[in-house]
Amino acid sequence: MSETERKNEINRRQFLGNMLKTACGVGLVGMGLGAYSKRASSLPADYIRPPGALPEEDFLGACIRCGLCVRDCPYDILFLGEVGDEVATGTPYFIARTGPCEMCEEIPCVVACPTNALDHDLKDIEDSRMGLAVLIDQESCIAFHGLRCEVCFNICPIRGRAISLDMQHNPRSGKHALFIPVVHSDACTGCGLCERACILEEAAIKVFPMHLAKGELGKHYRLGWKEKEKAGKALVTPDTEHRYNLPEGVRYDLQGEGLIIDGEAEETPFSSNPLDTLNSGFMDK
Amino acid sequence: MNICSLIVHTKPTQGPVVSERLQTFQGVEVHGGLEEDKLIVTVEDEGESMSPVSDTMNALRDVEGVVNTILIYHYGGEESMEEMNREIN
Amino acid sequence: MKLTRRDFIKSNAVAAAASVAGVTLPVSQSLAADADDGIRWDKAACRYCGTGCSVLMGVKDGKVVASQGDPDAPVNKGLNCIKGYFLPKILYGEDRLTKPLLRKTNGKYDKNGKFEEVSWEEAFQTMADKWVAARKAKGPKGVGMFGSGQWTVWEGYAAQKLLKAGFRSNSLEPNARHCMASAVGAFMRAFGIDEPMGCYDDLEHADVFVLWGANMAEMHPILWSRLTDTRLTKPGCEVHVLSTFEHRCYELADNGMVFEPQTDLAILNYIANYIIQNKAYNKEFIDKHVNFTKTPTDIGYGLRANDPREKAAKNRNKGKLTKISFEEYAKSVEPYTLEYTSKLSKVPKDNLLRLAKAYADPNKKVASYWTMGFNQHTRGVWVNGLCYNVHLLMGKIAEPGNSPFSLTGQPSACGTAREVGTFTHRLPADLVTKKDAHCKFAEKTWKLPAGTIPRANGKTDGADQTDISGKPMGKTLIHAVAMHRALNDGKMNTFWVMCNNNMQAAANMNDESYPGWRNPNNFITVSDPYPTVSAQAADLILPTAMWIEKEGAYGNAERRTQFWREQVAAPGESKSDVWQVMEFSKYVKVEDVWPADLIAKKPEYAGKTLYDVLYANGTVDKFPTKQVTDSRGNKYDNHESAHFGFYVQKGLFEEYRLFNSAKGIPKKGHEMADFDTYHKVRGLRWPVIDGKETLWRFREGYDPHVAKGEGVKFYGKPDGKANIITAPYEPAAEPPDKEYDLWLCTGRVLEHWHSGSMTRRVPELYRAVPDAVVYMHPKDAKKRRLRNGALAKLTTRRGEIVCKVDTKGRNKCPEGLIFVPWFDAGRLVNKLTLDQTDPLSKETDYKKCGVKVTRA
Amino acid sequence: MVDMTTLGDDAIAAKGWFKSHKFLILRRLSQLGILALFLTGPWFGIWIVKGNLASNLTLDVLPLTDPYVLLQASLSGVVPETAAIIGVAIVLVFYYLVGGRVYCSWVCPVNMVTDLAAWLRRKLGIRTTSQISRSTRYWMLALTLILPLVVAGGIIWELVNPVSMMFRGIVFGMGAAWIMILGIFLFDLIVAKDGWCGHICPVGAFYNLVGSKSLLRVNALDRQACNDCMECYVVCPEPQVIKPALKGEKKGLSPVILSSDCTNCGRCIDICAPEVFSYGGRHAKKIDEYKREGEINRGVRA
Repeated sequence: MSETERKNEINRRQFLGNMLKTACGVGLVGMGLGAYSKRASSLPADYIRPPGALPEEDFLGACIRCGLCVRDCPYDILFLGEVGDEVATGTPYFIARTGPCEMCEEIPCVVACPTNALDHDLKDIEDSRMGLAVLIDQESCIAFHGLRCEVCFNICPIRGRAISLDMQHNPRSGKHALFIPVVHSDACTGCGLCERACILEEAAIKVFPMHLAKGELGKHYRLGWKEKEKAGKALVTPDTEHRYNLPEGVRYDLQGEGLIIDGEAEETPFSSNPLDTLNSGFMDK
Repeated sequence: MNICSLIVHTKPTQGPVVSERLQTFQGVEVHGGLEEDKLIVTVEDEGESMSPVSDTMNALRDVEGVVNTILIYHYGGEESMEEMNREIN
Repeated sequence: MKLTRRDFIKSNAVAAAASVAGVTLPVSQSLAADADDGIRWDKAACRYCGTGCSVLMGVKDGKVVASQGDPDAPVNKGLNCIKGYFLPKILYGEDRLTKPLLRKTNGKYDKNGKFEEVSWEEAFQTMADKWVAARKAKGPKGVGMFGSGQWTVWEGYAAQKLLKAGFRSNSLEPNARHCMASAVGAFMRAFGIDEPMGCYDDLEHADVFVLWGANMAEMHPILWSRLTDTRLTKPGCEVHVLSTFEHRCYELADNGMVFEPQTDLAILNYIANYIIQNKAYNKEFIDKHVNFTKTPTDIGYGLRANDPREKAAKNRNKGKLTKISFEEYAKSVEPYTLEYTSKLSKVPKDNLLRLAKAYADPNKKVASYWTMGFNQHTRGVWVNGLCYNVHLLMGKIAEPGNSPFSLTGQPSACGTAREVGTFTHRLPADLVTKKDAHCKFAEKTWKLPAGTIPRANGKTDGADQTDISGKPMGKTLIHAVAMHRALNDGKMNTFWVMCNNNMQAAANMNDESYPGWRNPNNFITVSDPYPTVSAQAADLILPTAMWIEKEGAYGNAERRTQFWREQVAAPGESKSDVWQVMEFSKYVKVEDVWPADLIAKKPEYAGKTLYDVLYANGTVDKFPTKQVTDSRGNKYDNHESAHFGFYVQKGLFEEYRLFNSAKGIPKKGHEMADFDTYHKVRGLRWPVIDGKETLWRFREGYDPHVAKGEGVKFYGKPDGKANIITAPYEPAAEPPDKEYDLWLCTGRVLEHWHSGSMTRRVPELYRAVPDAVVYMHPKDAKKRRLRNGALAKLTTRRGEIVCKVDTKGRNKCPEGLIFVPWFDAGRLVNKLTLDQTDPLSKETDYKKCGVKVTRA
Repeated sequence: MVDMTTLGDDAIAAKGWFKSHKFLILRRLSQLGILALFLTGPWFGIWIVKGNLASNLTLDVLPLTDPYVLLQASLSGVVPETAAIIGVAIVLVFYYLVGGRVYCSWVCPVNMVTDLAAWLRRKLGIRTTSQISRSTRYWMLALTLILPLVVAGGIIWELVNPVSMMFRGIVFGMGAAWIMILGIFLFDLIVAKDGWCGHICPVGAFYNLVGSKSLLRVNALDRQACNDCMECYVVCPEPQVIKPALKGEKKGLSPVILSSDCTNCGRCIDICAPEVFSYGGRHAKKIDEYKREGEINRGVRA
């Protein structure tokens, strides 16, 4: 091996060695980045994406961190994640408690997005699903104690559909009703207006990203009565008529109240309201 | 300055009645145990004007409905009244 | 928590013994005593609406640090609405006024000067000079005071004496004139005695609820909660809701109806007609307990006399009843067929029929509830009466569940404004200045010379009353809206507004209120805890101790009188209204305001101040100052007693009781318990006789004034019979036209109380509902190129405001009508409203005028 | 060895201070000006350009999008909006014309940081530098483009990219991004000369490729005038690009700096007392050569 050859050999070795070193280094960086991205892309519970945001994984791919949505939000509620925030750097979010989405009809943030990270197919703000409001603390929510608050219900922009009031008897007072706010995921956009409005020191109703807020029924299971309602009839052969051994004056209503023991009030052809009789004209026609 | 705590065993179901009787003594407080018929009682003296703690404790034994008394805790300090009544937090 | 070394050792000793004995001690005994240690709890009536919830206020180190609904209160059982939840915070707004402020330039009062801090002495001296001068120059209507249904009972009573006896002026009105006057008018006309015959227990006993222009869901939240519970738990219970727009009550409605404004008159006549046509009426009841009458029609709209609508009215302001027969009555409602009424009101026939049937069904107990929809109505007295007609026809009245019930908006609209009678025409306990005998009774009770109190017509014993002005007294009555007009015209020169925010609340701010207050000849005093719109427009601002910063009493809508003790001291130099009224009276001498011949009748009053005559009169100052305590030995301050040297509140209340509970009073039926009793109970519903309260009036067994065997007796009337008063549908004063093409209706929201001067200072409530919006139908919005959230300009013939459009919110307006709440000092909707009133009750109609909406 | 204390003195003596700092000043104006365009909105409410370097909208009309970021996004499976594609096209054409790494020297805010580090290095006489291959940046580029393909979670590089981070930080709020910037500064100052921009930054590498055939280039047409002061090598962030053009006459190499590593920063033009360097087209020749070849004379000297 000549001097030059040896020199070339050394150079080649050196070159290969260097290259390997670089590749290893870069590879390590890559692994680090991959690992970091896992942590950095875990969206914390109180960081809510703007309307139309793709599912988080896709969103992180699609969002180029330009901040145009931030700029076009007329209520200035959107922020870009900064290094140190618990949200992917440069990606937009809002915090419902301090600045919820005001649900602009023209959805300027989506229009501004150059990459469809905020889905341009979202035309009606009421179709957006930024997250889901969850009445997370029923112990603190004063509605559950019978106080007349309903601030969340009143402020909800999807009036009556995203949050409804379930009226119940208040067994403690005995004569008042409870007006329990109930969130419906089929209508709630996760705008967070309810969370901001909640008058407690720490909100009892909170908006969470969908994956945190929503449970999922086992894929195999159907709710029988809903399926029947959907189909409009029984899914299997309808039940046949049942007959029973019963004493006099006792009936049995299979689908209804079960055993019926007829009381004193025998059935008559007259309504309990005499006006019905008076107004119905003669019965013999 | 003496503070004692004792358990006062009462006749069955007489906890509440006995408790009322005990509380007529100066410096005696009942803190609980009425249902268990084992009263948790403190006795304290507040200076010369009152009878010594030991006398009070003896007297408690003679109260109607009391079965037995057990001394659990005794504190005897030399502090002045002001010191004892100063707020510590 | 405070802990001494002794406590510490003792708790160690206890813990040791407990652990040996195996006994679990209650938490409060252990060292870990909770943070509520050292809080003094005491009861109070909620500061806001007429429901009268009781609350417990927790005070520590002189500050309210905690609150809770009173679990033992029969009304609310520990519950609160969202406003009640934040009660402590209304005391601690950052901008509380703490010193009297007078407009000054170069150290002297100047109408156009800037507000400067002054002493109470300077404030009252300046005020007294103005008041005495105005009283002398302009007669009894030259001065005026505008009080409140939020005054405590004795504040209203003290003011009543100051104006009517001291200044010999009937220019005293409460803001309840804007709120309850129509209800009062109808009670007096139908029953001869004020306030509902039923009580809140009707909410559990009725089978059918009918809401007439009452958004109970938001305005009486706790009562609504009770109504809802009955609807949920009582089989067959149904709820009918009527309004000019859909509000939160429709969420519960079985039969929700939206009617064209003003056609409630027709709907009620239709129901009466239906009952008569179907012979469903209770003949026995009618024969025994009812007279049929009619009222003059075409009575105008309470506008200024030169308004063309007033000139066109045939029977302007007339209300004298004429007896008619049942047949004549039946004929008068005959035109109101289902067909006609449905067409006029735009309510589908089925709904109307269902409503009529509910009333006509003898087996169903019906409770009707109403508030401002009926009362703020240019035919408010009529429409209140038409509702009584229906109940009286069926005999569905004055028994559990069968109840026409006028709800009040303010915490003491009943207790103070109505029962103490702080209206221009009233004296305590349903007495009136129209009646010489009533005035004489009051003069005797108050130890005044006969003829002191100005009669409505200025005559006593048929002769003119003499006046300090040297002229005859003349007609003396002047109602709230007329006061603003008189200020505007320069006929009234001093005006004292207390415990309300009338610049924001009164209708037609641009044309009447503001120019009236800022008229250079006028001197306006506003007493308020906060710098309200009224304070901004005043010349002198007096800082006020509010609510539980003084001992107080409120009377709620079910006749329940509730007391509270002073819980905390007011900040700075703030003083309670009763202090202000009484202290001010020291600055006026009898000679300043009474003519010599009147003083001559009581020479011992010569040279005295009004304070000596009215309050240091041997009755009011009868009870010496004493340490106020509760049954648990807690001590409470009483700044008024400390200042005046006698138990002010007790003296005033006990003198007031001479009107309603003493022997030989002119009008029975308002009896109350003694002062000390009320401090012990969670309120009592009057009449209270022999310590027993009355739940349902006019009904034997329930009402001690109805003798055995009488069954039902409307004892407010001499013959014991109630009046059915027929009245037709008449159109509103300013219906929409081509230019102003929408109806404007104003009102409240759950989260804010009245003008928002308290609730808008609670950050949480402000965050929940920051600004007033205009609720409108999406189609109406679209036509005007507006959408939800856009800024709209609202214009009427009187002014314009700008606010955000809400087409999706809690109130769903029909096409052709918009609703704007009035709580927002930043959007003064009363720049838009018309100062129209019911000509009979003089109550403003805030619910109906023409408005135009455009893009802002 | 070049004397660091007298670096640039010759040029100042020959051309005056301004002319010997002309392109440096212009570059700073460009970098700061671009930042200013983005900042008038949030600071003064005058909205000229919205967004940041990743994507922006000028006067609500002109969209510009960073092709590198969009490429990463596309690789993670995103179909961009038309506006973004137009934006990318405009940007690509621009850098194709003026040289890809014009981005680095005239636009990128990190350049100011690394230039400062380089200047301090010279002032402090720090000569130690660790051996990092200049090709590292291509590895990095490859890595950043592969990551979106293999790791879920999209544009991973943008989580840490100091270039976009710094700009976004200034326009939208810095957070802890200043630590990153400081890191780069210290890295360049202590660890490696021109370490970040010249060796590691994949953004630079990307633009390097974009502008590999760019039209605008720096040339050394007057290379005969070179007095071998070596100062251009000292100030150049990519000094390896100079030699072929400046000293390649004998080998028959073009006097145009053809290496796409060149950032077109113009510091060599500034620093050169004999005015060897100038901007020119890719095929720039000396005027007399044009004449010789019968070409029409065009303005070639920048």
